[in-house]
Amino acid sequence: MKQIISILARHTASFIILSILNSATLLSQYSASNQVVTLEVLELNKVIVSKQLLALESPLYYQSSSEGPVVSAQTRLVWTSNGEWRKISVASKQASRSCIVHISLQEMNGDTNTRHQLELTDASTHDFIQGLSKSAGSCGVRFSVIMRDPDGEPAHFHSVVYTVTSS
Amino acid sequence: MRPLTRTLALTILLLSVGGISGAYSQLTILGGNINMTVTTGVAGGEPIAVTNATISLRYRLQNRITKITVRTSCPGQRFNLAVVATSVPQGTAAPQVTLTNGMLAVDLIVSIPRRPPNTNQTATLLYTASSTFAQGNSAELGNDVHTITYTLLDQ
Amino acid sequence: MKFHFLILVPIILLFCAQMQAQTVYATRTHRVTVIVSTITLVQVSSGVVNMTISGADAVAGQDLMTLTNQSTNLLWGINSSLKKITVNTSLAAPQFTLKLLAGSSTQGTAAPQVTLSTVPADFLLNIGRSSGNCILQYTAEALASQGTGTDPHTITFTVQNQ
Amino acid sequence: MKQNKQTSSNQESVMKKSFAVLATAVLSTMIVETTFAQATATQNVTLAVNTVYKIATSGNPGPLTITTGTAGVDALTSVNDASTTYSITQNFGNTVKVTAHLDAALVSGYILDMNLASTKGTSAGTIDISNATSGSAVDVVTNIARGADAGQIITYTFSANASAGTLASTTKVVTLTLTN
Repeated sequence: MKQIISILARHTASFIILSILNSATLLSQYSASNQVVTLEVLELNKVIVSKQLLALESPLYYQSSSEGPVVSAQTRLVWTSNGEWRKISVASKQASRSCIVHISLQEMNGDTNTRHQLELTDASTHDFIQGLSKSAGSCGVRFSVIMRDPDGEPAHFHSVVYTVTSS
Repeated sequence: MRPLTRTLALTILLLSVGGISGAYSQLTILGGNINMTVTTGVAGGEPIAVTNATISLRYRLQNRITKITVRTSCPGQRFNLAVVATSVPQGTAAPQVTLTNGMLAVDLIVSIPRRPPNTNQTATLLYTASSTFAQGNSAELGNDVHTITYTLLDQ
Repeated sequence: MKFHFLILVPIILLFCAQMQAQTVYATRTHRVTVIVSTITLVQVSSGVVNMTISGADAVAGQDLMTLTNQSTNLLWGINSSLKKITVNTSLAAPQFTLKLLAGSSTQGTAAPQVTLSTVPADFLLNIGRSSGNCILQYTAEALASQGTGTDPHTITFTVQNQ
Repeated sequence: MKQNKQTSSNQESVMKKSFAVLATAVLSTMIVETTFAQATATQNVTLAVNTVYKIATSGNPGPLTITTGTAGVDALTSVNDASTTYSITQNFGNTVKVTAHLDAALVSGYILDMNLASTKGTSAGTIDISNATSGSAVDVVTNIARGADAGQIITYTFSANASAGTLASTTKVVTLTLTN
């Protein structure tokens, strides 16, 4: 009887070991293949204005002899930058001596340091919005024109350029 | 019978009786005729050769040094047969002789010394029959029947 | 008497000459018959061949999986003319395909690759009166879509009249 | 007379027996001849087909470089690559699947999606594998039937947010695993 039990125990042990081995074999069966993927995100800075053309026209232009704001118009400046510590500068390529153009920020959306108002009297570049860092944002831009010389040229174009650069 | 004729007849008779009696007693093949059959082989190799050592050659020593030669006649021979003398009591066994149809007599036992003794000497003849698979079989080609001649003569 | 002498002297001289030459004391003959039976032998260098198709034999994207085995040889010895060797398997309904080709045969003409079935197919032709060998080139084919399994074949090589 | 008849019968019996013995001998000779003339050799060949899993890819995709975006939108313009394929062979069953994982997860703000086409199985569609590592591989094709599926297109899509910043050229190892 002891012998029978011993034999049975031995066979059962073998069976269990075999079963475990088989299960392990089944579980461990697979095939794999690798691919190498190269990822890169370049720095990109995008800025646009909602209105490409703003008309600043006033009937008082020919009547008044004193300086003062005549008319204003508003556009929206929108940007995206994944760079760090960027700024948006602004410049007028065709500034006229006969008037002063004021730009002021409205409804700032985004975490930035800004100058809320500046004058475009010449072609020099002015920092406008600073501290852009890995973000997308927008703001309203209000243009005001103050006439200096009523006898000056009756109409002219300002080409205002916004540029994202390093701070 | 005239004396001349009687003398001639006596001389010839003497010579003849001497020769015949010498031939019958000086060399004897013991064992008669034999068949040797190659029955099996090795795949990828060749058929296995068979040997036969049941035949003996009995010979007597002479007054001069003698030898025994062997030759065969086997018209249309297809297979291989060789013989060598073993257990040679007097004389020296030559290397194994391949027996081929039409061969000249080849030495089998050489340097058989002069008598005495004047008793029978018996050597064993070991025959080896062989073939290759390429040589075919007897059922298709027939058997090789060798008439083998042994001669005892002066060396 | 003188005449007798004249006759006898040459005979005796001849006898003496014969005695001086190589004397043949005796000549005996007997008959030896060599018989070569019809011998037909065929054997394999090993009685067991194990072939296992596994991942190493599969090509990704290909349903057909192939494995070859050239580990064994067939040897033969035949001393009769116009023979051939046929081959068949005992397995009536194999799950997978097993093919066989005689490679590098030293004699005869190898038949085209045979897909093994229970019907004997020519394996090696024109091998009468020769001894030789060839490589047993087994090719196993299985489709992945067939799943797994085992085919136990008993392959029989038979020498037959051609 | 009776004795004679018996003797005759015995002789007949002996004759019959002799004939039978002779016939047997002749037949035996024929069988021996046949045996000699027709030899056979046998060989046991066991052909086993084990479980097979095989997957391969055609190579590596091209660099996935994000170069543009839309002003005012944090999500940059994603890029994709569908230049590589995968092929599989398996004979296990219909529950086999392909999983995918990266050697290391992507930084937050970057997303790598992949889509594996399939004719033998069910594609999981476009799956985000950005955070799938060896311990958390994601199923990309499931219920693959036995057989082979060759040249199925792998599409990678790489997306990023501006707020995540730039990403210097980085390699990631994508492992596709065919398993049950």
